[in-house]
Amino acid sequence: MAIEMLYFAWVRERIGLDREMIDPPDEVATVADLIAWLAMRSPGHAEALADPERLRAAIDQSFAGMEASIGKAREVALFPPVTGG
Amino acid sequence: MAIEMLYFAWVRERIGLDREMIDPPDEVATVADLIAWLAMRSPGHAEALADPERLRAAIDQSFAGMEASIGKAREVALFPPVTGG
Amino acid sequence: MIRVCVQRESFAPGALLEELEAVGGGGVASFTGIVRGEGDLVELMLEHHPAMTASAMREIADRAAQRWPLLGVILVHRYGALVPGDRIVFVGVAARHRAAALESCAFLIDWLKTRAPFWKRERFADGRTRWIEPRAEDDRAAARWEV
Amino acid sequence: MIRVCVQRESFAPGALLEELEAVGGGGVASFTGIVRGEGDLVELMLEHHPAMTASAMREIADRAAQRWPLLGVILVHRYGALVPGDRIVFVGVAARHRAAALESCAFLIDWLKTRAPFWKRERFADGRTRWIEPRAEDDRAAARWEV
Repeated sequence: MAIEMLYFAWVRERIGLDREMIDPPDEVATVADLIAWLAMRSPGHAEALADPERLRAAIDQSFAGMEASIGKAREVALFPPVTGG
Repeated sequence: MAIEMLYFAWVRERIGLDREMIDPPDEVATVADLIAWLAMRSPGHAEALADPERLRAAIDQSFAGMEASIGKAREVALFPPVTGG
Repeated sequence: MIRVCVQRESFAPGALLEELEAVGGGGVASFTGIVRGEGDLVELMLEHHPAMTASAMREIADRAAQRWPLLGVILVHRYGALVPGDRIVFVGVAARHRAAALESCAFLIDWLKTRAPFWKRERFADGRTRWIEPRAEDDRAAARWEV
Repeated sequence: MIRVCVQRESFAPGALLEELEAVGGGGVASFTGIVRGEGDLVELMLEHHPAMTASAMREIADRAAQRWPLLGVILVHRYGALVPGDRIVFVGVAARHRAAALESCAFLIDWLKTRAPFWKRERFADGRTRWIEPRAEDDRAAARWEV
Protein backbone atom coordinates (compact mmCIF):
# COMPACT_ATOMS: atom_id res chain seq x y z
CA MET A 1 0.00 0.00 0.00
CA ALA A 2 1.60 3.29 -1.12
CA ILE A 3 2.13 6.01 1.46
CA GLU A 4 3.02 9.61 0.82
CA MET A 5 5.79 10.73 3.13
CA LEU A 6 6.11 14.41 4.04
CA TYR A 7 9.23 15.86 5.65
CA PHE A 8 9.53 19.19 7.43
CA ALA A 9 12.23 21.47 8.83
CA TRP A 10 15.69 19.86 9.27
CA VAL A 11 14.26 16.43 8.47
CA ARG A 12 13.34 17.80 5.03
CA GLU A 13 16.71 19.52 4.65
CA ARG A 14 18.75 16.44 5.55
CA ILE A 15 16.73 14.06 3.40
CA GLY A 16 16.76 16.60 0.59
CA LEU A 17 13.09 16.00 -0.25
CA ASP A 18 9.89 17.52 1.03
CA ARG A 19 7.84 14.50 -0.04
CA GLU A 20 8.13 11.06 -1.61
CA MET A 21 5.91 8.06 -2.29
CA ILE A 22 6.96 4.86 -0.56
CA ASP A 23 5.67 1.30 -0.45
CA PRO A 24 6.99 -0.33 2.70
CA PRO A 25 6.82 -4.12 3.21
CA ASP A 26 4.12 -5.59 5.47
CA GLU A 27 6.41 -6.00 8.46
CA VAL A 28 6.68 -2.21 8.72
CA ALA A 29 3.74 -1.79 11.07
CA THR A 30 4.37 1.30 13.23
CA VAL A 31 5.82 4.77 12.86
CA ALA A 32 8.97 3.53 14.60
CA ASP A 33 9.27 0.65 12.11
CA LEU A 34 8.77 3.09 9.26
CA ILE A 35 11.55 5.38 10.50
CA ALA A 36 13.97 2.44 10.78
CA TRP A 37 13.04 1.25 7.33
CA LEU A 38 13.27 4.72 5.73
CA ALA A 39 16.70 5.29 7.28
CA MET A 40 18.11 2.70 4.88
CA ARG A 41 17.01 4.55 1.75
CA SER A 42 19.91 7.02 1.46
CA PRO A 43 22.69 8.62 3.50
CA GLY A 44 20.43 11.68 3.83
CA HIS A 45 17.60 9.58 5.22
CA ALA A 46 20.04 7.87 7.56
CA GLU A 47 21.27 11.21 8.88
CA ALA A 48 17.83 12.77 9.23
CA LEU A 49 16.31 9.76 10.95
CA ALA A 50 19.27 8.63 13.07
CA ASP A 51 17.74 9.74 16.36
CA PRO A 52 14.03 8.83 16.55
CA GLU A 53 13.75 10.56 19.93
CA ARG A 54 14.17 13.87 18.16
CA LEU A 55 11.40 13.06 15.67
CA ARG A 56 7.65 13.49 15.77
CA ALA A 57 5.03 12.19 13.36
CA ALA A 58 1.58 12.89 12.01
CA ILE A 59 -0.56 10.29 10.26
CA ASP A 60 -3.13 11.70 7.87
CA GLN A 61 -2.75 15.15 9.48
CA SER A 62 -3.06 14.06 13.09
CA PHE A 63 -0.17 13.83 15.52
CA ALA A 64 0.73 10.19 16.18
CA GLY A 65 3.09 8.45 18.58
CA MET A 66 6.01 6.23 17.58
CA GLU A 67 3.98 3.09 18.26
CA ALA A 68 0.98 4.21 16.18
CA SER A 69 0.01 1.81 13.39
CA ILE A 70 0.57 3.01 9.84
CA GLY A 71 -1.79 0.29 8.53
CA LYS A 72 -4.30 2.48 6.74
CA ALA A 73 -2.25 5.66 6.44
CA ARG A 74 -2.27 7.50 3.15
CA GLU A 75 0.10 10.19 4.39
CA VAL A 76 2.76 10.15 7.08
CA ALA A 77 4.70 13.28 8.06
CA LEU A 78 8.01 13.23 9.95
CA PHE A 79 9.44 16.32 11.56
CA PRO A 80 11.21 17.73 14.63
CA PRO A 81 9.14 18.80 17.65
CA VAL A 82 7.01 21.76 16.63
CA THR A 83 7.77 25.35 17.59
CA GLY A 84 4.61 27.31 16.87
CA GLY A 85 3.40 30.53 18.43
CA MET B 1 -6.47 73.17 60.95
CA ALA B 2 -8.91 73.20 58.00
CA ILE B 3 -9.31 70.02 55.95
CA GLU B 4 -11.02 69.66 52.60
CA MET B 5 -13.33 66.65 52.60
CA LEU B 6 -14.11 64.88 49.32
CA TYR B 7 -16.96 62.39 49.00
CA PHE B 8 -17.47 59.88 46.19
CA ALA B 9 -20.15 57.49 44.91
CA TRP B 10 -22.99 56.79 47.37
CA VAL B 11 -21.17 58.59 50.16
CA ARG B 12 -21.40 61.75 48.04
CA GLU B 13 -25.03 61.06 47.14
CA ARG B 14 -26.14 60.48 50.73
CA ILE B 15 -24.29 63.46 52.14
CA GLY B 16 -25.49 65.59 49.23
CA LEU B 17 -22.10 67.24 48.77
CA ASP B 18 -19.04 66.32 46.75
CA ARG B 19 -16.76 68.42 48.96
CA GLU B 20 -16.75 70.63 52.04
CA MET B 21 -14.24 72.41 54.25
CA ILE B 22 -14.18 71.26 57.87
CA ASP B 23 -12.24 72.19 60.98
CA PRO B 24 -12.38 69.27 63.40
CA PRO B 25 -11.35 69.68 67.07
CA ASP B 26 -7.96 68.39 68.20
CA GLU B 27 -9.32 65.16 69.67
CA VAL B 28 -10.26 64.01 66.14
CA ALA B 29 -6.96 62.26 65.43
CA THR B 30 -7.64 59.39 63.04
CA VAL B 31 -9.80 58.69 59.99
CA ALA B 32 -12.12 56.66 62.25
CA ASP B 33 -12.45 59.64 64.64
CA LEU B 34 -13.14 61.91 61.70
CA ILE B 35 -15.93 59.66 60.40
CA ALA B 36 -17.59 59.57 63.83
CA TRP B 37 -17.32 63.33 64.16
CA LEU B 38 -18.60 64.04 60.63
CA ALA B 39 -21.60 61.73 61.17
CA MET B 40 -23.01 64.34 63.56
CA ARG B 41 -23.07 67.13 60.97
CA SER B 42 -26.40 66.28 59.29
CA PRO B 43 -28.86 63.41 58.79
CA GLY B 44 -27.24 62.85 55.37
CA HIS B 45 -23.78 62.58 56.95
CA ALA B 46 -25.21 60.23 59.57
CA GLU B 47 -26.72 57.97 56.93
CA ALA B 48 -23.66 57.98 54.66
CA LEU B 49 -21.20 57.32 57.46
CA ALA B 50 -23.28 54.95 59.60
CA ASP B 51 -21.25 51.85 58.76
CA PRO B 52 -17.51 52.63 58.75
CA GLU B 53 -16.74 49.07 57.64
CA ARG B 54 -18.20 49.92 54.26
CA LEU B 55 -16.03 53.02 53.94
CA ARG B 56 -12.54 53.58 52.64
CA ALA B 57 -10.40 56.70 52.80
CA ALA B 58 -7.59 58.51 51.07
CA ILE B 59 -5.45 61.19 52.70
CA ASP B 60 -3.87 63.67 50.30
CA GLN B 61 -4.51 61.28 47.40
CA SER B 62 -3.12 58.16 49.02
CA PHE B 63 -5.23 55.30 50.35
CA ALA B 64 -5.23 55.30 54.16
CA GLY B 65 -6.51 52.95 56.84
CA MET B 66 -9.10 53.84 59.47
CA GLU B 67 -6.39 54.28 62.09
CA ALA B 68 -4.29 56.61 59.94
CA SER B 69 -3.56 59.99 61.51
CA ILE B 70 -5.17 63.00 59.88
CA GLY B 71 -2.76 65.28 61.70
CA LYS B 72 -1.23 67.02 58.69
CA ALA B 73 -3.87 66.20 56.09
CA ARG B 74 -5.00 68.94 53.75
CA GLU B 75 -7.49 66.70 51.97
CA VAL B 76 -9.37 63.60 53.11
CA ALA B 77 -11.59 61.59 50.78
CA LEU B 78 -14.25 59.13 51.95
CA PHE B 79 -15.83 56.60 49.61
CA PRO B 80 -17.03 53.00 49.23
CA PRO B 81 -14.53 50.30 48.23
CA VAL B 82 -13.33 51.03 44.70
CA THR B 83 -14.54 49.16 41.62
CA GLY B 84 -12.10 50.06 38.87
CA GLY B 85 -11.23 48.11 35.78
CA MET C 1 7.81 53.04 28.31
CA ILE C 2 5.05 53.43 30.88
CA ARG C 3 1.98 55.47 30.01
CA VAL C 4 -1.16 56.03 32.02
CA CYS C 5 -4.24 57.83 30.68
CA VAL C 6 -7.44 58.78 32.50
CA GLN C 7 -9.90 60.15 30.01
CA ARG C 8 -13.55 60.68 29.18
CA GLU C 9 -13.21 59.82 25.47
CA SER C 10 -12.77 56.36 23.99
CA PHE C 11 -9.48 54.94 22.75
CA ALA C 12 -8.25 52.78 19.87
CA PRO C 13 -6.77 49.50 21.14
CA GLY C 14 -5.19 48.82 17.74
CA ALA C 15 -3.12 52.00 17.84
CA LEU C 16 -2.04 51.29 21.42
CA LEU C 17 -1.00 47.76 20.47
CA GLU C 18 1.07 49.14 17.60
CA GLU C 19 2.97 51.35 20.02
CA LEU C 20 3.64 48.36 22.24
CA GLU C 21 4.70 46.21 19.27
CA ALA C 22 7.29 48.84 18.39
CA VAL C 23 9.31 48.62 21.61
CA GLY C 24 11.28 45.56 20.49
CA GLY C 25 9.76 42.77 22.58
CA GLY C 26 8.63 39.35 21.44
CA GLY C 27 5.15 39.55 22.89
CA VAL C 28 2.36 42.03 23.51
CA ALA C 29 -0.57 41.14 25.74
CA SER C 30 -3.68 43.22 26.18
CA PHE C 31 -6.96 43.30 28.01
CA THR C 32 -9.87 45.55 27.07
CA GLY C 33 -12.84 45.86 29.42
CA ILE C 34 -16.21 46.59 27.85
CA VAL C 35 -19.61 47.57 29.28
CA ARG C 36 -21.82 44.48 29.10
CA GLY C 37 -25.47 45.22 28.35
CA GLU C 38 -27.21 42.94 30.78
CA GLY C 39 -30.47 43.32 32.68
CA ASP C 40 -31.71 46.40 30.83
CA LEU C 41 -28.61 48.40 31.63
CA VAL C 42 -28.76 51.72 29.80
CA GLU C 43 -25.79 53.53 31.34
CA LEU C 44 -22.70 52.84 33.35
CA MET C 45 -21.48 55.98 35.09
CA LEU C 46 -17.83 55.94 36.16
CA GLU C 47 -16.91 58.36 38.88
CA HIS C 48 -13.32 58.77 39.99
CA HIS C 49 -11.07 60.77 42.30
CA PRO C 50 -9.53 63.08 39.70
CA ALA C 51 -6.56 64.26 41.74
CA MET C 52 -5.64 60.69 42.65
CA THR C 53 -6.50 58.43 39.74
CA ALA C 54 -3.52 58.89 37.47
CA SER C 55 -1.02 58.56 40.29
CA ALA C 56 -2.74 55.44 41.65
CA MET C 57 -2.65 53.89 38.17
CA ARG C 58 0.96 54.89 37.71
CA GLU C 59 1.83 53.18 41.01
CA ILE C 60 0.15 49.99 39.79
CA ALA C 61 2.06 50.16 36.49
CA ASP C 62 5.36 50.76 38.32
CA ARG C 63 4.65 47.78 40.55
CA ALA C 64 4.19 45.56 37.49
CA ALA C 65 7.40 46.90 35.94
CA GLN C 66 9.31 46.07 39.13
CA ARG C 67 7.95 42.56 39.25
CA TRP C 68 8.27 41.55 35.58
CA PRO C 69 10.86 42.50 32.96
CA LEU C 70 8.58 44.73 30.89
CA LEU C 71 9.47 46.86 27.88
CA GLY C 72 6.20 48.80 27.78
CA VAL C 73 3.00 49.35 29.74
CA ILE C 74 -0.03 51.35 28.62
CA LEU C 75 -3.02 51.77 30.93
CA VAL C 76 -6.11 53.69 29.82
CA HIS C 77 -9.16 54.10 32.04
CA ARG C 78 -12.27 56.03 31.08
CA TYR C 79 -14.65 57.91 33.33
CA GLY C 80 -18.06 59.50 32.73
CA ALA C 81 -21.25 58.07 31.27
CA LEU C 82 -20.77 54.91 29.18
CA VAL C 83 -23.29 52.72 27.39
CA PRO C 84 -23.28 48.97 26.68
CA GLY C 85 -20.58 48.06 24.19
CA ASP C 86 -18.35 50.98 25.20
CA ARG C 87 -14.75 50.35 26.14
CA ILE C 88 -13.95 51.08 29.80
CA VAL C 89 -10.35 50.13 30.32
CA PHE C 90 -7.28 49.03 28.39
CA VAL C 91 -4.23 47.25 29.74
CA GLY C 92 -1.39 46.60 27.30
CA VAL C 93 2.04 45.19 28.04
CA ALA C 94 5.10 44.43 25.94
CA ALA C 95 7.86 42.08 27.08
CA ARG C 96 10.64 39.96 25.60
CA HIS C 97 8.75 36.77 26.44
CA ARG C 98 5.08 35.92 26.58
CA ALA C 99 4.91 34.75 30.20
CA ALA C 100 5.89 38.19 31.54
CA ALA C 101 3.45 39.92 29.18
CA LEU C 102 0.49 37.67 29.99
CA GLU C 103 1.06 37.49 33.74
CA SER C 104 1.62 41.21 34.18
CA CYS C 105 -1.46 41.95 32.07
CA ALA C 106 -3.57 39.81 34.42
CA PHE C 107 -1.94 41.45 37.44
CA LEU C 108 -2.59 44.95 36.12
CA ILE C 109 -6.29 44.45 35.50
CA ASP C 110 -6.74 42.67 38.85
CA TRP C 111 -5.08 45.55 40.66
CA LEU C 112 -6.93 48.23 38.72
CA LYS C 113 -10.16 46.54 39.85
CA THR C 114 -9.29 46.78 43.51
CA ARG C 115 -6.84 49.69 43.76
CA ALA C 116 -7.80 52.35 41.22
CA PRO C 117 -10.16 54.98 42.68
CA PHE C 118 -13.18 54.43 40.42
CA TRP C 119 -16.79 53.77 41.33
CA LYS C 120 -19.46 52.52 38.95
CA ARG C 121 -23.15 53.28 39.00
CA GLU C 122 -25.53 51.30 36.81
CA ARG C 123 -28.71 52.88 35.47
CA PHE C 124 -31.44 50.63 34.11
CA ALA C 125 -34.26 51.13 31.60
CA ASP C 126 -36.78 51.68 34.41
CA GLY C 127 -34.71 54.55 35.86
CA ARG C 128 -33.42 52.57 38.82
CA THR C 129 -29.73 53.10 39.70
CA ARG C 130 -27.32 50.91 41.63
CA TRP C 131 -23.73 51.36 42.73
CA ILE C 132 -21.68 48.31 41.83
CA GLU C 133 -20.36 46.57 44.94
CA PRO C 134 -16.89 45.08 44.93
CA ARG C 135 -17.00 41.33 44.30
CA ALA C 136 -15.27 38.91 46.66
CA GLU C 137 -13.97 37.25 43.49
CA ASP C 138 -12.13 40.44 42.53
CA ASP C 139 -10.52 40.63 45.97
CA ARG C 140 -9.39 37.02 45.63
CA ALA C 141 -8.04 37.68 42.13
CA ALA C 142 -6.02 40.63 43.43
CA ALA C 143 -4.86 38.74 46.54
CA ARG C 144 -3.16 36.02 44.49
CA TRP C 145 -0.52 38.58 43.46
CA GLU C 146 0.44 39.43 47.04
CA VAL C 147 3.92 38.24 47.82
CA MET D 1 -17.48 32.76 17.00
CA ILE D 2 -14.29 30.78 16.43
CA ARG D 3 -11.97 31.77 13.60
CA VAL D 4 -8.61 30.34 12.65
CA CYS D 5 -6.39 31.84 9.95
CA VAL D 6 -3.09 30.53 8.57
CA GLN D 7 -1.63 33.09 6.24
CA ARG D 8 1.51 34.49 4.70
CA GLU D 9 0.48 38.15 4.95
CA SER D 10 0.39 40.24 8.11
CA PHE D 11 -2.76 41.10 10.06
CA ALA D 12 -4.19 44.08 11.95
CA PRO D 13 -4.63 43.31 15.65
CA GLY D 14 -6.83 46.38 16.11
CA ALA D 15 -9.41 45.16 13.58
CA LEU D 16 -9.42 41.69 15.13
CA LEU D 17 -9.93 43.19 18.60
CA GLU D 18 -12.88 45.20 17.30
CA GLU D 19 -14.54 42.03 16.07
CA LEU D 20 -14.04 40.44 19.46
CA GLU D 21 -15.32 43.54 21.26
CA ALA D 22 -18.54 43.28 19.24
CA VAL D 23 -19.62 39.86 20.48
CA GLY D 24 -21.16 41.21 23.68
CA GLY D 25 -18.66 40.14 26.34
CA GLY D 26 -17.20 42.21 29.12
CA GLY D 27 -13.57 41.46 28.35
CA VAL D 28 -11.27 40.88 25.40
CA ALA D 29 -7.77 39.54 25.93
CA SER D 30 -5.11 39.26 23.26
CA PHE D 31 -1.57 38.15 22.71
CA THR D 32 0.52 39.13 19.69
CA GLY D 33 3.84 37.40 19.07
CA ILE D 34 6.53 39.40 17.29
CA VAL D 35 9.90 38.50 15.76
CA ARG D 36 12.56 39.80 18.14
CA GLY D 37 15.67 41.09 16.43
CA GLU D 38 18.40 39.61 18.56
CA GLY D 39 21.87 38.35 17.78
CA ASP D 40 21.99 39.66 14.21
CA LEU D 41 18.85 37.85 13.19
CA VAL D 42 17.89 38.90 9.67
CA GLU D 43 15.08 36.44 8.92
CA LEU D 44 12.77 34.06 10.69
CA MET D 45 11.41 31.46 8.27
CA LEU D 46 8.22 29.72 9.39
CA GLU D 47 7.54 26.40 7.77
CA HIS D 48 4.30 24.55 8.44
CA HIS D 49 2.34 21.43 7.47
CA PRO D 50 -0.21 23.11 5.21
CA ALA D 51 -2.78 20.32 5.16
CA MET D 52 -2.74 20.05 8.93
CA THR D 53 -2.15 23.51 10.38
CA ALA D 54 -5.64 24.98 10.28
CA SER D 55 -7.27 21.85 11.70
CA ALA D 56 -4.67 21.59 14.49
CA MET D 57 -5.29 25.24 15.37
CA ARG D 58 -9.04 24.73 15.23
CA GLU D 59 -8.73 21.82 17.64
CA ILE D 60 -6.79 24.01 20.06
CA ALA D 61 -9.45 26.74 19.80
CA ASP D 62 -12.24 24.20 20.35
CA ARG D 63 -10.44 22.88 23.40
CA ALA D 64 -10.31 26.38 24.88
CA ALA D 65 -14.01 26.92 24.12
CA GLN D 66 -14.87 23.70 25.94
CA ARG D 67 -12.85 24.64 28.97
CA TRP D 68 -13.84 28.29 29.38
CA PRO D 69 -17.12 30.07 28.64
CA LEU D 70 -15.90 32.01 25.60
CA LEU D 71 -17.90 34.22 23.25
CA GLY D 72 -15.22 34.55 20.60
CA VAL D 73 -11.80 33.19 19.65
CA ILE D 74 -9.59 34.41 16.80
CA LEU D 75 -6.28 32.71 16.06
CA VAL D 76 -4.00 33.96 13.30
CA HIS D 77 -0.65 32.36 12.54
CA ARG D 78 1.68 33.47 9.77
CA TYR D 79 4.13 31.37 7.79
CA GLY D 80 6.88 32.25 5.35
CA ALA D 81 9.84 34.60 5.68
CA LEU D 82 9.52 37.19 8.45
CA VAL D 83 11.91 39.89 9.63
CA PRO D 84 12.49 41.39 13.09
CA GLY D 85 9.49 43.42 14.18
CA ASP D 86 7.03 41.38 12.10
CA ARG D 87 3.96 39.91 13.76
CA ILE D 88 3.97 36.10 13.88
CA VAL D 89 0.86 35.10 15.75
CA PHE D 90 -2.31 36.58 17.21
CA VAL D 91 -4.53 35.09 19.89
CA GLY D 92 -7.70 36.99 20.78
CA VAL D 93 -10.49 35.92 23.09
CA ALA D 94 -13.77 37.49 24.20
CA ALA D 95 -15.63 36.36 27.30
CA ARG D 96 -18.20 37.73 29.76
CA HIS D 97 -15.59 37.99 32.49
CA ARG D 98 -11.90 38.76 32.42
CA ALA D 99 -10.62 35.59 34.11
CA ALA D 100 -11.91 33.37 31.29
CA ALA D 101 -10.52 35.72 28.65
CA LEU D 102 -7.07 36.03 30.22
CA GLU D 103 -6.65 32.38 31.17
CA SER D 104 -7.81 31.02 27.82
CA CYS D 105 -5.55 33.48 26.02
CA ALA D 106 -2.54 32.13 27.95
CA PHE D 107 -3.69 28.56 27.31
CA LEU D 108 -4.08 29.18 23.57
CA ILE D 109 -0.61 30.60 23.05
CA ASP D 110 0.98 27.90 25.23
CA TRP D 111 -0.73 25.20 23.19
CA LEU D 112 0.04 26.82 19.84
CA LYS D 113 3.71 26.77 20.87
CA THR D 114 3.73 23.04 21.47
CA ARG D 115 0.87 21.67 19.32
CA ALA D 116 0.63 23.70 16.11
CA PRO D 117 2.73 22.20 13.29
CA PHE D 118 5.14 25.07 12.69
CA TRP D 119 8.92 25.07 12.60
CA LYS D 120 11.11 28.14 12.74
CA ARG D 121 14.48 28.67 11.14
CA GLU D 122 16.60 31.67 12.05
CA ARG D 123 18.96 33.23 9.56
CA PHE D 124 21.69 35.55 10.81
CA ALA D 125 23.66 38.39 9.22
CA ASP D 126 26.64 36.08 8.58
CA GLY D 127 24.45 33.68 6.58
CA ARG D 128 24.33 31.03 9.32
CA THR D 129 20.93 29.37 9.85
CA ARG D 130 19.54 27.51 12.85
CA TRP D 131 16.31 25.64 13.48
CA ILE D 132 14.76 26.77 16.72
CA GLU D 133 14.61 23.94 19.24
CA PRO D 134 11.58 23.59 21.48
CA ARG D 135 12.29 25.05 24.92
CA ALA D 136 11.71 22.99 28.07
CA GLU D 137 10.04 26.13 29.42
CA ASP D 138 7.42 25.95 26.65
CA ASP D 139 6.69 22.31 27.46
CA ARG D 140 6.27 23.22 31.12
CA ALA D 141 3.99 26.13 30.23
CA ALA D 142 1.79 23.83 28.12
CA ALA D 143 1.83 21.07 30.74
CA ARG D 144 0.28 23.30 33.41
CA TRP D 145 -3.00 23.18 31.43
CA GLU D 146 -3.19 19.38 31.50
CA VAL D 147 -6.08 18.22 33.63
